[in-house]
Formats: sequence, structure tokens, C-alpha cells
Amino acid sequence: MTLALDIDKLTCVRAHRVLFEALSLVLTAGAFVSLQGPNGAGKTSLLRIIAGFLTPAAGIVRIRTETGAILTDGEDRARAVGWLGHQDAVKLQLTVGEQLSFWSKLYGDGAAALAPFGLAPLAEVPGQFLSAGQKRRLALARLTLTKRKLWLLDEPLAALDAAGKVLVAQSVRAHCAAGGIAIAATHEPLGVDGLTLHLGGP
Amino acid sequence: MTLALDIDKLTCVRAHRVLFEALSLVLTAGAFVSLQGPNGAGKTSLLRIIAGFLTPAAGIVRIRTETGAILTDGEDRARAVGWLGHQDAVKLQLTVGEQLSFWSKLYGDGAAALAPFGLAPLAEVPGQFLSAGQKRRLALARLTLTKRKLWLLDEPLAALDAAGKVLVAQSVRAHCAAGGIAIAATHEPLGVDGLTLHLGGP
Amino acid sequence: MFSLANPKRFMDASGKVLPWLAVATAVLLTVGLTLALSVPPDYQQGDAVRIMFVHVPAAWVAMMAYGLMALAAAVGLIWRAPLADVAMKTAAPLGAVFTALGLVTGSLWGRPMWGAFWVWDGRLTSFLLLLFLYLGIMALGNAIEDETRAVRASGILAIVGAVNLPIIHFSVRWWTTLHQGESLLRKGGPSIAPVFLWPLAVMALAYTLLFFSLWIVRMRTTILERKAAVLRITGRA
Amino acid sequence: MNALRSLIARDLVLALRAGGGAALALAFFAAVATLVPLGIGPDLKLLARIAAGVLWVAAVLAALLSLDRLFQADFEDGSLDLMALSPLSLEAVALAKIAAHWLSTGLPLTLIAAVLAVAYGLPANGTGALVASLLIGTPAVSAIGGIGAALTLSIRRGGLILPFIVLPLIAPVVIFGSGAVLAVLDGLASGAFLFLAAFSLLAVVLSPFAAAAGVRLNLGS
Amino acid sequence: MNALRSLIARDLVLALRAGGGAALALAFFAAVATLVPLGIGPDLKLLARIAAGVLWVAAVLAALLSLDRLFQADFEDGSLDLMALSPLSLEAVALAKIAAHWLSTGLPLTLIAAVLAVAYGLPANGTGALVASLLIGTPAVSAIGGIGAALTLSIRRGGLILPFIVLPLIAPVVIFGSGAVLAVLDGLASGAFLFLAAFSLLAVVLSPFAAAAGVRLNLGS
Ligand code: HEM
Ligand SMILES: Nc1ncnc2c1ncn2[C@@H]1O[C@H](COP(=O)(O)OP(=O)(O)OP(=O)(O)O)[C@@H](O)[C@H]1O
Ligand SMILES: Nc1ncnc2c1ncn2[C@@H]1O[C@H](COP(=O)(O)OP(=O)(O)OP(=O)(O)O)[C@@H](O)[C@H]1O
Ligand SMILES: [Mg+2]
Ligand SMILES: [Mg+2]
Repeated sequence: MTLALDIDKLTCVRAHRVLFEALSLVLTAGAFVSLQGPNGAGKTSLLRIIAGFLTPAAGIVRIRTETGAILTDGEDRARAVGWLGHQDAVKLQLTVGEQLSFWSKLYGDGAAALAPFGLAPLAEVPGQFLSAGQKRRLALARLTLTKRKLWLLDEPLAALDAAGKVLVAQSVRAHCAAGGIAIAATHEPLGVDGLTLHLGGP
Repeated sequence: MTLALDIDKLTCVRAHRVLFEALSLVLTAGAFVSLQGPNGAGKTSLLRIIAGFLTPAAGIVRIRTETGAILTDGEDRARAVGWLGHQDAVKLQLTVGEQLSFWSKLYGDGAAALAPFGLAPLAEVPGQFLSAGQKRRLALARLTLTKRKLWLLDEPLAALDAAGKVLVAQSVRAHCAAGGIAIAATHEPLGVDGLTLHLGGP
Repeated sequence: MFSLANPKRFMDASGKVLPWLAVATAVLLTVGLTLALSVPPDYQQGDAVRIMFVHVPAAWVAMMAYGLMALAAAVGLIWRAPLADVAMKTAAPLGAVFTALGLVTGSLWGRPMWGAFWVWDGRLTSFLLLLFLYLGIMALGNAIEDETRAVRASGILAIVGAVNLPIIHFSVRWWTTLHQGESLLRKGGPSIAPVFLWPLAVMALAYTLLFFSLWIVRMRTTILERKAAVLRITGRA
Repeated sequence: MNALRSLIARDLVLALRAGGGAALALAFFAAVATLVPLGIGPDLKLLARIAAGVLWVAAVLAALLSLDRLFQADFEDGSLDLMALSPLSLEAVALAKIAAHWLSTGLPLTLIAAVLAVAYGLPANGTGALVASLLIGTPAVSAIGGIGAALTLSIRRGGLILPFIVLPLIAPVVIFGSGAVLAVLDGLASGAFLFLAAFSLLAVVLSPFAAAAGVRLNLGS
Repeated sequence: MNALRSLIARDLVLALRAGGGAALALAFFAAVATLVPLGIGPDLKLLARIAAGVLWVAAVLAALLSLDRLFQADFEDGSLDLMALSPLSLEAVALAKIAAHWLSTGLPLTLIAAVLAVAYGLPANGTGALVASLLIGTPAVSAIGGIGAALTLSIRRGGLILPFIVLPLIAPVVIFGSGAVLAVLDGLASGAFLFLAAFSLLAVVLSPFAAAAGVRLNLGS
């Protein structure tokens, strides 16, 4: 029920600029990493490389699953990743309920959990009418229903109120306690114990 | 060179729900207000009412200019407002330089200030390649070049790194010191002295 | 808080007029239809000519309704008069019905006259577009949740769309066409045999009154519904 | 004036550079013109007969293609808010956007149509009439489309409503436009050009007001 | 299967509900069909002669209209990232999106075409052939358009490239499709239907792979 992440000598080049070089990191079940660094340091780029979207200029990312399999191919790795991007992927035309039920069907049988994120009264509201924080809460609810072991979070606290931030911290803590791994790019402390990785910056 | 804002018994109704009722507030030159409240409380809605986009269900917003004129009409008021919305209004196809020079021409003769926001090396980079924080910095640079007296800021700190947050605080402080007014909806203290207005809440 | 300027005067006045209007409509319709069925068959068209008495007035009223709706929209936009908003909103579906009636009766008439239910000529097409306009206005109004915004948006469209009216009317002159030219509303007086003229005039008046009766009824119900809605919200608050 | 000009310039750049409508519209127009002979068969007499009608319809549709996003993109990313707060009135903003749309589609379409008309075997006087009618008529298309785009801005079912709004208003342009060409071809005198010019003028003068009213309504949503 | 079905269902809902392409495509198709007689003049014989060609071209263009945004919307708001991470392969995602596009445009277009064919005075056997050819040919249009949409996803000049990629591939569909109708009208035997079916099958089978490859490239940008 656990996995391990092995980042080996990654180098990322974007628009002819080296963002980071020979970055290595080994994470085992339960690890939490707070990814920090100034704007443009390459936090989002690193998360996209781990998720398998972006090919690094050099280096490799490996995931070891509980069965002992080692996933290096981007597409195999993808199946382990729970993604909370900077964008909320909220459709303006669909109601909150419709969106969550779609994603839960796409990802398998996880039931949509509206209540913990304060979305229950909004089930019938279309995405167009949501406030910024309500959209973010929808994205968080979707993340938890995917039941993935490796969480990649890009600014998870954005637009959330105090209660929402506590919720994120609780979710991440529970996730790690259950043997998951979480990496969060953030400019604000999440309030979860773990490593801190600094990118870029003098 | 100064103005005053007079919010008189505002009531905001959205989707048949009363968000706030009979809200009154008088602000004079140099005032800073931090607007707080849980997600969905109506912070963005209040800012949009002040800017003249949204018509309140009841109440009125007045701006008194230095010439003694009282602007109640939404369209007259609009000419005093500097707006930093939740969205960055960054075009993916235009370079940073192109965007700033367009907005500076649209708003008058304010020259585009790239340097203070760390945008100088990005002048030739198209919006598509900007990181989240770089987009936000672009929006901030645009705000300052509009030279408006009443700043309405919706989550100004979103996506910014530590240096960026300091920059926002400095800009706001300088703006207020020069006789401007600023209202910022935020979930994180801005580090600027002033009033705090709580919306919603249990 | 929900400042609906109270169109009380309208409710009072319309309440008094409505019964008379309804009676007059019924009488005129009966007389008109009797006359229409008793005129001699046309020497060219035979009995098919009787469709004229239902077709022509329907087309006229459809256009008149549009004109009135656009007028109401303009008044609503300029003077922010709630009553004009109600008038504009309620006229659209009625006008659409009369337009549909004109299309159906016209195409039923077209089959014996032209050998086809439908031809793509200027008058027919522009009249079909009138139906589209009505539908567009209604759809736009329904698509916006906020009541005032809905009326304003569809009102703008109604005003803009009024250009179609002269096009429908003059289409027969601007294009070579199968459709009957202007035979009544034209310079030099009507060119229709008097036997047909009188029943047509009666039917035209009957349709007009029918439209006004239905319009007033719908306006009254809309106003009452809004009052109820306001009571519901304020009562609960 | 400076602000207006810079807004037009920006919209032109966006239209030309991006997945922005202009190129798409022109390619679309060329596509219709290429595909129709394929679909109908290479009967040159028939082609010349329908050339005016087909090219006019294709031009109008190509211009309408990108119109539904005339305000949409700026509305969605917050730019329209900033424009509404700028010293330019929303009427001027609407006018600038309509002008940019015409410059980036209507005008080049007219030029391409001249070439295509020859390929369709339209005689010289017919080609001249086609170009003239397009030059006069396409501004009306941009203007009317602008109204529709503004009114349907924040509507979740916008796609369905837009054609209903625009089609009835556009039809006269097509009728007068192709009618003018047909009249010239048949050597008839016709008032079609006059009507077209009058209609176009009316549309261009009124549309900024209607469009601005539509935008204003939707910013409050 | 369940995931695939729910993706198709969601795309259908979006297409039907939103400013989503489907309604726009259908309205566009109806608009072309309404405008062409206005542009050409009400000559029923002429109309019947060009009906097959005009309706085929109009149908293809209407279907292509919304195709450029087939992946775009989900790409821009981050949904495509999440789909790429889902248990469904990107090939399956592409197939589902193409299928949803066909169901929401190709299929209804075919039905509307049947009505319009009658209004254009096409005889019964011609109408039958038109409907059959559209039914067979429109899946190829969705499939080929899907490839183009995927390839041009993050290209800032996508608008220009799309028609150049898609048109050459689509032209055979139009030629065989309207050719099949004309052959039936003229009472000729023709292999057009067979070619159309073969081409369509090929396009539908290969397109998910090509489209998925295109999407994968663009997610890394
Ligand atoms: C679907 C088919 C038809 C449609 C949509 C249609 C539409 C209209 C419209 C809109 C008008 C009012 C024009 C105006 O006053 O400006 C009208 C009037 C009239 N129609 Fe039709 N019509 C159709 C078929 C026919 C047929 C088949 C006939 C008879 C052969 C006919 C005879 C007339 C006559 C005599 C008038 C009054 C003309 C005048 O005084 O202007 N219509 N029709
Ligand atoms: N266009 C709209 N139509 C109807 N209701 C809306 C609309 N926009 C927002 N709302 C509702 O109004 C309420 C307040 O929204 P608003 O965006 O003002 O909240 P906020 O205080 O800015 O929240 P956040 O901290 O999440 O940004 C929310 O419950 C939202 O669902
Ligand atoms: N698609 C792209 N093509 C080329 N360069 C890019 C692209 N996306 C981002 N970049 C560049 O790569 C650098 C890192 O971007 P990234 O989004 O990873 O930063 P980040 O650390 O997430 O910053 P932020 O805190 O602002 O979100 C930036 O300088 C950016 O300009
Ligand atoms: Mg980032
Ligand atoms: Mg907000």
C-alpha cells in the first residue's frame, strides 16, 4: 500500500535557461516536501516533470510501487499521481455535483466528498457562479477522490480562507499518515511537518 | 490630489442570497482597508460594486474628488479606480513588454515600470511562458502604471514569492502615503497598517 | 429593497378595459369569420382565397406586435420604466405565435397557389427571420437569470432587430417574388375587390384586439407574479 | 484617439498572431471556395451563375466564425474589466474591437474574394461588383456580429442563441450584397448598392452603442 | 468502459449546454442553408442541382467549426492534465472526444440535412443518398479534425495551421460524399460509397493514435 519516489540528477531547461541542475531526492512512504523558491524558480516545472508531462533535459524519475515494480516511463508513473494544478480545471457550465461525479467516474469508484470541503450547499451551483475559493475547494475535493498515492500540489493554499488552509493541512497530514507522499509548491507555510526543498534563488 | 470614498448602506444579493446588508464605510485619503472573510463571503462582489461593475440591491457608493465633484454614477466612478482582479488579464500571445505598453497607452501616458517588479529580463517573453507569479507581477506593474487614486485589490498576494509580497506591501504603503486609498480582499495579512473589515462569518 | 415601481394605475385601468376588449374581440371574430365563409369563391383561386382572411391579419399583427415590443423596449431602456419592461417581455411570445400562424397559413395557401409549401423568396424568408428574431429575444431573456439584466439584454436586441420590419414590408418590391405584392397598404389605395376588402378589414381589427387582450392578460399575470415573488423574499427575510 | 488606435492595433496583433480568428477565417473562406466546386462538379457555367451567392455567403460566415469570441476572450481573462475602467468609454472599446475585426477579416476576405471570383469564372464587371459590395457590406457583418457577441457574453447557452440573434440581422446584407452583383451581371439597374450602403452605415453607427450596452450588462454578472 | 462512457457523456453535455460548439454548428449549418438561396436567388431547379454539394460543404464546415476547440478548452483550464493522469489512456480520451463530437454535431447535422434537402427540392432518392453519405462520411470529419486540433494545441499560430492540415485530408470526403449523391441522382453506378466508407473507417481507426500523440507533445509545453 506504499510507494517510493526516486528523483535522480534531474536537470530542467526552459527557454534556453537552466532552472535547476542535477537535482536528486529520494522520498519514501509518508514523506512531505514543501517546495519553495522565488517566482520563476522552476517549482511548477519540477512538478510537471515528476508527473511525467515534461521531459527533463537530463536525469530520471522513478516510482517504486508496493509490488516492487519500478515505473520510469512517464505514462506508467502518471497512474500514481494525484494532481492539484495551479489552474482549478473547473468547468463554468457544469454544476459542482456534475463535475465531481464526472471525475470520480473517470478515476474509478471514489465517491465524491462534498461535505468536508464545504461544498455540500453548492452541489447544484454551476462553476460560473463560484467564488475563487469555492473553485479551489472543488479542485481539492477532486484531488482526494482520486485516491492516488503521490500528491503533487501547486500552490494548494491559493484563494483559500483560514478554514480552507487548515483543511488542506489536515488532508495532507492524513494522506501522508496513510503512507502517501506529498510535494507542495507553495509560497506560504502549509503547517505540515516535513522536508523543505529550495529551488533557485541566490 | 486626494479623494474620499463613501459607501452608504450597501446590500448585495447574489443568486437570491443576501451576502451583506446595509454596509456603510467612509474612507478618506490615505486609508487602507483589509477586506476579510471566508470563501464566498462576498469580498469580490463588494469590490465589483465599488468599481461600478455590479449594481447593489440597495445603497450607494460615492466618490468625492479633489475638485469637490461627487461621483455616484458607476461610469464616472470607474475613472478613479485602479483594479487588480483575481484574474491576471495576461494575454498568452503577447510579450510582457507589448502588454505593458498597450495598457499604458490605453490608460494615458504612464510609462511601464518593468524593473521594480523583476520583469525587466522578461520583457521579450510571451505571456504563455510566464510562471504563475510572473503573471501576477505583470498585473501589479499594470496597476501601478494606471496612476489611479482608488486601488481595489482582489487577493493581491496570490502566487507571489516572499519578495513579491514585500513589493505589494511597499506599493500599497507608497500609494496610501501619496494620498491614495486602497482596499484589498485577502486571506493573508498584507503587512500594511489600516482598517480591517470582516464580511460574512458565522 | 426590491424597488418595483408599482404599476398600480395600469392594473386598475386594464382591469376595467379588459372585459370590454374581450367581448369586442369575440364579436368581431365571429362576424369576421362568418363574412369570410360567406364571400363568393374567387374566380382564380376558388375557395382557397378564404385562407387570406386568416393569413393576412396574422402577418400584420405579427409585425405590429414587433413594433410595439421594440417601442416598449426603448421606453424601458431610456426611462427605466418597469411597466415597459413587463410589456416588452410579454409581447415576445405573443408575437412569435402570430408569426408562426402567418407562416403556417401562408404555406398552406402556397401549396394550392404556387405548388409548393415553401419557396425561398424575400418576403417568406424575411418573415421566417422575424420568427427567429422573436425566438432569439425570448431565448436571450430566458438565458439570463437576473430579471433586469434579462429584460435589458433582450430589449437591446428587440430594438436592433426592428430593421427587419421595413425589409419584410418592402421585400415584395425589392425582389422579384412569387408573393402577392402590396395590395392594401400602398400608394394609390387598395387593389382588392371590395367583396374581399370588408371581411378582411373586420378580421384585421379582430386579430388586433385579440392581440391586445392577450397582451394585457399576460402583463397583468406577470405583474401579479412579481408582487408575489417580492412578498415571498421580503416575507422570509 | 491614441488609446483607441492602440486598442485596435492590439486586437489586430492578437487576431493575426494567435490561434486568433483572422487566419482561421481566411483559410475557412478559401476552403469553402475550394470545396464547393468539388461538391458541385466542375460545370463552369453553373459555377459562374452561383459565384456571387456562394462567395457572399462564405464571406459572411467566415467573418462570423471568430465573432463569437470578439469580447469573450477579454471577458474571461479579466481584460474587459480593465478596459471598462480605462479612460475610453465602452462604446469606443466596442467600436475599436469591431474595427479591428473588420480590418483583420472583412478587408482581407474582400481581397481574396476578388481572386476567387476570377477562378469561378465571374466576368470582370461581376467581379468588380462583388468586390465593391463586399467592401461596403462586410463592415455591417462585423458590427452586427459585435452586438450579438456582446449580448451573449456571460450566457451559458450562448452558442445556441448567437446565430438566432445574428442571422436575421445579417440576412439583409447577404440579400442586398449578392443582389447587387446579380443585377450588374444581368445589366439591370437596382437600388441594391444604395440599400447595402445605407444598411451598413446604420449598422456601423449604431452597433457600438448596442454592443457597449450589452457588455455593460454582462460585466455585472 | 465506464470511464470512457462518462467522458463521452460529459463532453456531450458541455457541447450541448455551453457556448459549446454543437448548437453553434447546427445553427451555422441551418444558416448556410438559409442564406444560400438568398444569395443565389429562388430558382428551385438550380437549387436542386447544387443541393448535394452545398449541403455537404456546409456540413463539413459546420463540423469543423467547433473542432479547433476540441482539446483547447480542457487544455487551457487544466482539465487535460487531469485526464492524462487518469486511468484512461490518452488514446481513449481522444477517441471519446471524437465520438462525442460526432454525436453532438455529425449525427444531428445529418438529420437536419434530410429536412433541408427537401426544402432545396432534392428528389427522394437524392435525399436518401445524401443522408447515407453524411452518415458514413461525417465520422471521418470528426476524426481528421481531432488530429488537427491535437497537433495545434499549444501552437500560438494554431489558427493558421489547422486548416492547412485538415483541408487536404477532408477534401476526399467531400468529393466522394457529394459524388455519391450526384451518381445516384444521375442513375449512375459509382464506387463513391465504397471509397467513402473505406476512408472513413481508416480515419476513425487511426485518428485516436495520432491525436493522442499530439496531445502528449503539447502537455510538455
Ligand atoms: C409561408 C408563406 C407566406 C408567408 C410567410 C407570408 C407572409 C406575409 C406577410 C409577412 C405579409 C404582410 C406584409 C406587409 O403587410 O408588409 C403578407 C401579406 C399578404 N400575403 Fe402572404 N405570406 C405567405 C404566403 C402567401 C400566399 C400563398 C399568398 C397568396 C397567394 C399570400 C398573399 C398575401 C396577401 C394578399 C397579403 C397582403 C398584401 C399587402 O397588402 O401587403 N401570402 N404575407
Ligand atoms: N455571477 C454570479 N452569480 C450568482 N452568484 C454568484 C456569482 N458570483 C459569485 N456568486 C456567489 O456569491 C457569493 C460571493 O462570491 P464572491 O466571489 O464575492 O466571494 P468572495 O468573498 O470573493 O470569496 P473568495 O474568498 O472565495 O474569493 C458566492 O457564494 C458565490 O457563489
Ligand atoms: N512553456 C514554457 N516555455 C518556456 N519557458 C517556460 C514555460 N513555462 C515556464 N517557463 C519559464 O520557466 C521558468 C520557471 O517557470 P515555473 O512555472 O516552473 O516557475 P515557478 O517556480 O512555478 O514560479 P511561480 O512561483 O511564479 O509559480 C520561468 O522563468 C518561466 O518563464
Ligand atoms: Mg508555479
Ligand atoms: Mg473572491
